[in-house]
Amino acid sequence: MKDVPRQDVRMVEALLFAADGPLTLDAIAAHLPEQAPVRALLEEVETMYAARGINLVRRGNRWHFQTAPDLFHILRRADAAPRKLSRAAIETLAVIAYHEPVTRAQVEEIRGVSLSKGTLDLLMEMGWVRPAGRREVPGRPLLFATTPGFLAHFNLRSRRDLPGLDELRAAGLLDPLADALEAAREEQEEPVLNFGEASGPGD
Amino acid sequence: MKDVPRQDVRMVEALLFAADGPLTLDAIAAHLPEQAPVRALLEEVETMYAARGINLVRRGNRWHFQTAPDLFHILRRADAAPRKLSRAAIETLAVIAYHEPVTRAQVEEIRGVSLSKGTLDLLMEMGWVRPAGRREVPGRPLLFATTPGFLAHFNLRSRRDLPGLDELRAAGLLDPLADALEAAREEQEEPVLNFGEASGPGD
Amino acid sequence: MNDLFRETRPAAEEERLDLDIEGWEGPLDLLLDLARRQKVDLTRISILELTEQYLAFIADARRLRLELAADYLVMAAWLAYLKSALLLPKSDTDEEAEGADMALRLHLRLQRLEAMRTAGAALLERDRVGEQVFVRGAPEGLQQGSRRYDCSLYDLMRAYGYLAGRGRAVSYSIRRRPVFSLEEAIRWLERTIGGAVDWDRLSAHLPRTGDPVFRRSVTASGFVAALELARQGRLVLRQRAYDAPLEIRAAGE
Repeated sequence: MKDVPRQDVRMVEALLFAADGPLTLDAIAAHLPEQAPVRALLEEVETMYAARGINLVRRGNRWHFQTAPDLFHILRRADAAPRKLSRAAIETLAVIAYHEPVTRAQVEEIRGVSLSKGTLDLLMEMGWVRPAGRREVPGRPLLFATTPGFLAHFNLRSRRDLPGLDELRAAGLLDPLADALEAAREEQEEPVLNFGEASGPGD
Repeated sequence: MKDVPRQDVRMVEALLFAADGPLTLDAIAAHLPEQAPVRALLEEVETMYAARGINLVRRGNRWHFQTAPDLFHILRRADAAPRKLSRAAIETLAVIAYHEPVTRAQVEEIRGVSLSKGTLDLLMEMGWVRPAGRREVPGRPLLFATTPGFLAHFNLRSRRDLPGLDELRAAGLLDPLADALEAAREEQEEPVLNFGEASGPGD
Repeated sequence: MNDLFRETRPAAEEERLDLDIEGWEGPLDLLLDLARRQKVDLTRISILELTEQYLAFIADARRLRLELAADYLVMAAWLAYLKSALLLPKSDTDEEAEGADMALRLHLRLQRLEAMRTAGAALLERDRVGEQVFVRGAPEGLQQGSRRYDCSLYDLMRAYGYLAGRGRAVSYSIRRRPVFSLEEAIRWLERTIGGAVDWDRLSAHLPRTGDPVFRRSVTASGFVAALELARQGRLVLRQRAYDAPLEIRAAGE
């Protein structure tokens, strides 16, 4: 591999690497100089990579790179890419981080919706949230707080490093306008004023 | 390339190839057999691919494969217009990158205008800028710094690779304004500045 | 000053100062642009000339009645002061020293802005991922222990910003106050005045209320409604003495 590879081989490598999915001969040819011997090039690259950790493989009439099948065990391939945390989970985590320690009821009050059981469980399973004692009020509800793992994951030295409301607003992350409009629309139905006819001037 | 590559090299290739993003040494080591000389392996793979259509590159303390820069003309999709960044966003990013960590007020002082809401928001959304603690002065303003994603996107091995960093530093252009003023006052004898003698009233 | 301004401007079309104030991001940006037009190294720039150019620009903009943001005018005032300090006869006065210091400060700020602008441009020139170089298009992904879920600090901040913003919207919402509109007041007066030819207090023709806020609205709208109807010649209005109650009657005769 020390010898300098030919330019057309380099192009095929780069194309297949950057592609969103397997490519047909025609799709590859469209990016290469005219008259490039696409099939021969592909076979050349296929041979070159045959023993490596990455292989060029053909599926139907499409080609793509994939990791060598025998290395499957070290990749421990996930069934799916890391999933995005649900909005409920992110919001719950945010409320806990900003207000900790908080009870479940407080989280629900701030978010305005009830919290499904799975959400807190998930955050605890991820190691970002932990139970942190009980509030000494009737019912002694459990309190929740963030963990050192939470700080580590978000690269924070302490919770005080979280941006405050003014800073969120300054960064454009606190925009109540849309919600204010929505709230105003909801109020619209209420009768504006009720006077007059019923209490005429006769009295 | 005909000779059979060593198994640990193959593993490194496969790992970096399969990864969703740049990997740290630790993340790579976690998938390799214990005692694997991760750094040496990475450097070996880096050399191996240096002339190919795919290169192994280091960004901060993370490594990833990317296509060779000289091949961009065959890879760029015709329809993909480069995302245009506003001048405010570019300058703000530059100020943060060259001075990090900085407060919002410092960015505003250098740019001479207040930072509009969307700018930091956008830079954070792009994954290039992050909150990085607070400055321990009254008001404890939030500090901002760049991310590993910034290094990766701009193809920088480390912050030391920022274009012109050494020259700017040597010229004192990254020092706080107050320090620069102090230094310049001391040099006052030297005719650094031309206050406009040419059009002064004396002549 | 305008003459000087034109003198220092080369006549070539693209060199002409475009009087579009939107083109600059604040006064410092404009100053840097003017400094570049001096076509010398920024370290040799004439601060006095720069000051005069800026003041001329502002004067032109005002002459053309362009909207000028306050910070442009603040900078103009500052530069006018700087100019007078620089023009003082050379002596060891405090003013002269202060002028030199102000000029130095401006000079350093321009250099810094210029440096960051150049640095930003240099960053964009690099081989950027997704522009000149590409990462793998369809990675299989690695399973990494506990990181099955992805959430960045940005996601967290945005979520909290959303929640907090919602709370804030409620506290900022404007409560609807009871109001007696002008239209209602006119309708009310028209109905109650009928054909009444006797003088009567205006307030007797308006709705009564125990709500002090609403009463203020009734008084104001009732008064304006009475004026409007008087203007239309439909009622007559009088006030016997200063501070006496307003009286109305239908404009019969």
